[in-house]
Amino acid sequence: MVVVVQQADFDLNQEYQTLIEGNQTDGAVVTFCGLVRDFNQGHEIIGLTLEHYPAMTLKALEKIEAEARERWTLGRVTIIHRVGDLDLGDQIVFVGVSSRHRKDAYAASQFIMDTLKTDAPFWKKERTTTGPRWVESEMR
Amino acid sequence: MVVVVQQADFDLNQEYQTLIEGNQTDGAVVTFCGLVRDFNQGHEIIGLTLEHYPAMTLKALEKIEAEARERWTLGRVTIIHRVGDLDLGDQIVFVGVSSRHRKDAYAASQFIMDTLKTDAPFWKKERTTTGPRWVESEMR
Amino acid sequence: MIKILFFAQLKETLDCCELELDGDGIAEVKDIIELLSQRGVVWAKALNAEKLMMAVNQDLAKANTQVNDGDEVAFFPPVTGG
Amino acid sequence: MIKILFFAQLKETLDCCELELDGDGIAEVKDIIELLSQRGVVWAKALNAEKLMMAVNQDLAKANTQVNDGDEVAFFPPVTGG
Repeated sequence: MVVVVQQADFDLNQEYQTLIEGNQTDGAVVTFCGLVRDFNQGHEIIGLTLEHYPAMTLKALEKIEAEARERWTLGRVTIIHRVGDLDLGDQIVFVGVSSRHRKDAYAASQFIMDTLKTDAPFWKKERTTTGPRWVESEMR
Repeated sequence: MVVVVQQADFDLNQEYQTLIEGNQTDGAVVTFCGLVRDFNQGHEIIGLTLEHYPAMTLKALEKIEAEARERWTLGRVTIIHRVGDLDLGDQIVFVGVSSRHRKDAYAASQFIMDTLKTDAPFWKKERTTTGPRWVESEMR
Repeated sequence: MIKILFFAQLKETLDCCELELDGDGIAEVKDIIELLSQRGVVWAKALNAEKLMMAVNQDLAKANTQVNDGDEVAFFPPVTGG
Repeated sequence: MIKILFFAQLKETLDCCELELDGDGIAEVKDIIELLSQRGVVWAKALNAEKLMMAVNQDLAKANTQVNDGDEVAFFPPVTGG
């Protein structure tokens, strides 16, 4: 298990290698990359700042990963979330899951992202063409 | 749209760049990589040979891609399937999808893989420790 | 003429990857199956397997799919790619 | 003492990121909310927002979650990471 909260960027290929190197058991690898997009909730984005609750973030992500492992048969799992100032097009979050079973890899990856979006203490403040604004939660 | 059937290997990072380069609209990228795993349907695998129906494979994959685009809001889609002789641990298939919406990217990626598994004319013949065998379909 | 193709296990079982048939009397895929089944018990059994898949002009088809002269018709076992 | 933290919009609204409270008379998170609401209408409104999230010792919590002396309690708006 790799769970990281960092300001630095990540490299998809390096993360993929970590998931598959010496791993001949898992035939399925699903990755999710989230990026800063140009238009959100009706606002034109220049960049954003990710605030978090440092003492809690890792713990929250590890809990999500543990719950995914309870529900599905998983091989390796990596979760990386960036914090600090990001620009348009920058990578924000990476979730990588390997499994013997395709369906498990997909389901776990999606569960991790869904739960991260509702339970992990990160907040996005966007720099938009009309000034800064806190992103509104899309929680149902 | 990139749909490729080839003997050569593919590079995840290069395919990821193709999905995101100059693409500031899509905040979500989901990739699936399928690899030759060591143990399948009770047999120990040394490698496998992928046979296909050359005149039909591209057409079948393009049809799957078009159907995915009808169902979900997608940005860029890449499907790569290898054919010929592959060894243990080799990459077999890549599906990459970008979208404004995380859920669309996940759903389309999974749909493409599911449909590829039932509709695209590829057949795996495994080299196992007890001799060659055609992989049995797992169609429901 | 109608071009007939076989793939994977089916190709090995029949020891045949390709043949041509006169289009006369062939209206649907099942007419081809019926005709080829007369080649013997191996052909009859293989072409009437429950899970047999088929394609007409590179599109997945069924036994009642129409076939015209000049078409390409393929038979194969359930696919196992991905 | 109980350590109280605020994040994101809430931190800006209250103009406060951290404070400490005496643990006396505090049994649940809602006791903290009640106590801090006495600081004025801004605090009262912000801490009684319908979607307010809270954590006790870095685990998501509810208004009726138990709080002990020495705990760290955090309040924040709905998260928007990912």
